[in-house]
Amino acid sequence: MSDQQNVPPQAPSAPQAPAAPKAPWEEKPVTPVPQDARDHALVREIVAVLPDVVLEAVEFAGQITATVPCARIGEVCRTCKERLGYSFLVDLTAVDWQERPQGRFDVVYWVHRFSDSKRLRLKVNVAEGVEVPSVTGVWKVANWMEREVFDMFGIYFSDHPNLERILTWEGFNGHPLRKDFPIEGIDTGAAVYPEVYPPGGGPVAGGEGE
Amino acid sequence: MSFWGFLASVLPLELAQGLSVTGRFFFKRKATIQYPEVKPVPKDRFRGMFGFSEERCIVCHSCAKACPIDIIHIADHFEEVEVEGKKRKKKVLDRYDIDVKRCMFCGLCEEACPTEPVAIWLTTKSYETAAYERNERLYFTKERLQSWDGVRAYPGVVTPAEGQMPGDPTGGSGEPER
Amino acid sequence: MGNLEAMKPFPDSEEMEISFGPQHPATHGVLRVMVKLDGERIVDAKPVIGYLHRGTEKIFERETYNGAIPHTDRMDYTAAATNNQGLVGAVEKMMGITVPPRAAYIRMILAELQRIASHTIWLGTHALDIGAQSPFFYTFEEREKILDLYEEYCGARLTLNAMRVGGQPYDLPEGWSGRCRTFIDQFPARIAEWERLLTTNRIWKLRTVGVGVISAENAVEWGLTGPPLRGSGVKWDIRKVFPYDHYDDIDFEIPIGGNGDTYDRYLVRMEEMRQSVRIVQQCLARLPEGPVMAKVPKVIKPPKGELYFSVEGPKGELGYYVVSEGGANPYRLHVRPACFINLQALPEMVRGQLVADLIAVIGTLDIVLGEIDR
Amino acid sequence: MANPWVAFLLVPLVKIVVILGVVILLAAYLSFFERKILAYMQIRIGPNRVGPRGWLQPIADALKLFVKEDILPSRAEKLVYMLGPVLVTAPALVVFSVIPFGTGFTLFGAQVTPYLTDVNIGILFILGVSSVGVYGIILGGWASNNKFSLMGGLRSAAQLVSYEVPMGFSVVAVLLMANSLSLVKIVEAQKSAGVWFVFPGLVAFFIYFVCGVAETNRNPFDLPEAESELVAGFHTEYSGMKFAFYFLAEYANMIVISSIATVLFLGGWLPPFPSWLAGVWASPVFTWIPPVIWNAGWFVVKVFAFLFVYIWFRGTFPRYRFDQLMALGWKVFIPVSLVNLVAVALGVLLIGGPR
Repeated sequence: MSDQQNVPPQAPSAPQAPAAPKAPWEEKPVTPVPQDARDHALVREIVAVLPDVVLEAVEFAGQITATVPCARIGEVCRTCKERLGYSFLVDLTAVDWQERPQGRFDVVYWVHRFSDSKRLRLKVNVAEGVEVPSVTGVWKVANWMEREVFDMFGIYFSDHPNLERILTWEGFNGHPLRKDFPIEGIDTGAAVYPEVYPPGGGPVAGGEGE
Repeated sequence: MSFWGFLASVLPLELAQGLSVTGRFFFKRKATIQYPEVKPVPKDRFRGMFGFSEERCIVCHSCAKACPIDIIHIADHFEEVEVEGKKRKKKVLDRYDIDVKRCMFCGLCEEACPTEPVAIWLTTKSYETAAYERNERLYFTKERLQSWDGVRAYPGVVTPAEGQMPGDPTGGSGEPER
Repeated sequence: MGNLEAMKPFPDSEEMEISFGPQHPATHGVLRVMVKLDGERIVDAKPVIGYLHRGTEKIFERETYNGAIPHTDRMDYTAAATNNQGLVGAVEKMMGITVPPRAAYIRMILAELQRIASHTIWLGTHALDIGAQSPFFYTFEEREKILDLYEEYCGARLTLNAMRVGGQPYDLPEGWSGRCRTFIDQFPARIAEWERLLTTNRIWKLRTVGVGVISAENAVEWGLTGPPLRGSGVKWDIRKVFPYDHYDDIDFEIPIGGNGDTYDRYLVRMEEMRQSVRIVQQCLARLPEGPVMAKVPKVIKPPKGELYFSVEGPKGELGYYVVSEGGANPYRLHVRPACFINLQALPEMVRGQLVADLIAVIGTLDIVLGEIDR
Repeated sequence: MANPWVAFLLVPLVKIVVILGVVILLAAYLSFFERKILAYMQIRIGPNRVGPRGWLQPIADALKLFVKEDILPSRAEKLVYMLGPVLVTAPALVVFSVIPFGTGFTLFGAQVTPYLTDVNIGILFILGVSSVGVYGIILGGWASNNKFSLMGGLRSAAQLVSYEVPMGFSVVAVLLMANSLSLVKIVEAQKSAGVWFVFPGLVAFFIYFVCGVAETNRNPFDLPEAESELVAGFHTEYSGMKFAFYFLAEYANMIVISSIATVLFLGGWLPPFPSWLAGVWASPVFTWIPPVIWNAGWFVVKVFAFLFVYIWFRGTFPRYRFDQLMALGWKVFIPVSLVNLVAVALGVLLIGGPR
């Protein structure tokens, strides 16, 4: 239960617990703080196999994040799966840090090991236009996840068997989850009855959305 | 599982057993509610059509901020009011519009309302807001919010037009219990 | 579709491409499956999704954390309570909030009722897909009772918005637990009734046994979670592995199947409903008194950091990946949709089977397009 | 009856009109009964808005379908597309000409039979004519130029071909017992035998009934129009009156299959246990009923019992898969019906003794 390490202990479920000290839910919550996790057992495991891949390791709320170089993610994932037993890719997604100098995107892999139910988050920094090695060869499940990341962020994955848009349509202009994509959406040319319902919502002329 | 499998292979009567189930349902009480004649009774916390009270509203914009889809549009101005001999500035509501056609009836505006009792609430039990034209008819200004023009009130619900409902956000009085 | 050119077989094959959906009675919404058929046999199937894409993850970025909860309702709209539970759980864990036990128990009750409700929909539609009409109505009757309980608790039937960061917005209404218990106590008899109709039925077994088989290794490889994974024999449930709320205090079993076929997944889900009944019974029995809301700041501002939190939704592991910059809005809120990932295995499961099996497999995956497309 | 032309033309014409009218009305109302019965099995009420308790619903449906726009797919084979519903409806109605609803009776001094005609190869006529109906389904499915329709048509063709055979064999078993192909004679044979053929021919009856369900494309064999798989199967593209014809034909076929089953196995217009309970049926409690009503009443009751079971099946069972349907037909029903045929033949031979 690595997930639960930094969380305050669960309240006893007994209803009439003596309430002499304040119950944890009445106190100000103790927020977890990120800690360096280079010495964490999970990170050490990776380092033992691939000594120079972990650039940074952070523990937050019991969850380990290991940042690895972008070019080696395929290798790291294969090692994780084949030698460390992380047979299950839980999630794969990306985060857009628009103004960050060292690579705009984070691609985040969240892997799971069944033997002791440990989870590990791998992260790579990707600059715009840089191709990330695809992990579809490692886990089949990564296929659609990478397509979704491609669709939503415009991150290209090399060696992906079928890198197409998945949620938006082919020819959609832009990548919606990028921070510079306007939140109100773009004009895709798919307006419905623009002559009947002018853009802007309610019928109050000029009075909408202030 | 294997037990059931075994049983099924031994007794070829499972089709008749299925027929007996549907056959028994044939005589059961029916679940249909004849809607326009019989209306299902919403529960007390049912999040139905909006109720709004202008006199309770303190124009704090909390509801508009809490609204996840920004459908509450508020505009106000300050007015000099004389309260107990002192001149005070008071916010006066110019516009309080709710674009009900986009509303998802989450109730966050009601939770955000700081007045006691709340000035905007959803538990009025009335749900018959259907309209033939959505942009005009489902766009509720503060006058329409209080008069409920275009909303069929649930039987027993006091509409804001027929007098306010101080302290009783459900708006109802003596609803039939289900 | 519909023109003679398209109907001509491919030059050197007898294959026909056919588009199932997006408007099709059995695709549970707007799923489109491009199926390549050789006669009735499926050569290849390619799911096409995105017809219901609403940009939920983008919308999350402009919402406050509590304001995002109603949007989660609309992802898997048959299981709003577990969706809420995942999001509030993630934010609470990020902020280190301990939920009052009463609130946690209420959450568990709501979530398990939701699991039952979701599985009843699944059973009804799955049976309808396979051709049995009546279970659809029987299951929906029971589901209505759950929705009535929800309506009484939070005022909504489908899109509940019934949880907040830090606890529950409302306490249980007067007499609610009694009514809930009444429902829960009569429910196993109803499950037995449905099982009498289907479990031993030879047509049902013909249609489900050996259909859509996926081995345990393949299921893990394809990232299946929830009943599809358990149906293949992997004993894995977030409620047991990473217990949230107070699931570690509750005694329940994880049903697993052996063959990974549609029939096993059916049995797993039926048993899961019984286990949910057990959980609700235990929760109602130990429901503690006390507040339902922890002391939380008025504006929810999790610290800078990133966190993944998952709950066992009715469809599988429903995860929320929250990236916070310390502000009132999430910087990024990603959802790991169980249906999206489960659906990916569809071609693997139907290849070489018949058209009718495609329908059965779509039904057994229990997909909800609202969650797939978000 | 002075003028022989009256008996030759007018009487059959009247009969045709009456039978057609009753059958079409019955088919329409069968859809109403089906919806009601299904609804009651599914804890619903069913149609109850049109007319008192919904009794005018079929009329409203028919009116709606009449005035509905008749869509012709632009790429359809127009002639065949329009021929489909006709080809499927006409045989379903023609079959009723040989079904005996009762024995002859005297009306205004003339001998009237409550059926159009008694062909001496009646059952052969029925099997032959009703097989034509499948062409309507195949052609309609093909001409729609829709892949779902095409698949529905193909399924229907395969299904009908497979199930016609065991059905024929089970009918032959009855023919052996009755020693006649005429439907009237078959009923009379049951009367003289004193027992409905369902008891000596239980296996044949079961096979006939299941095959009948398959022949009419009803659940659990409703693959040609499997809603969840093929949208609406062969009639996906049909609308308006053409759709109504398919609809009518389906229900008329149900009535046909039930009527034939009644005639072949349940003694047609005979009351239950005609010889054992002969005393009961001859008692004054029943004899006041005019024989024509009495006979037709029994006939209708039996047909409706069949139809109820049809609908009950639909409310209960899942649908077979295509290959399972074929396997059931070829691997189970055909061998069983063949063995049954031999058994029945032997039985007839042994019981009947040397002639």
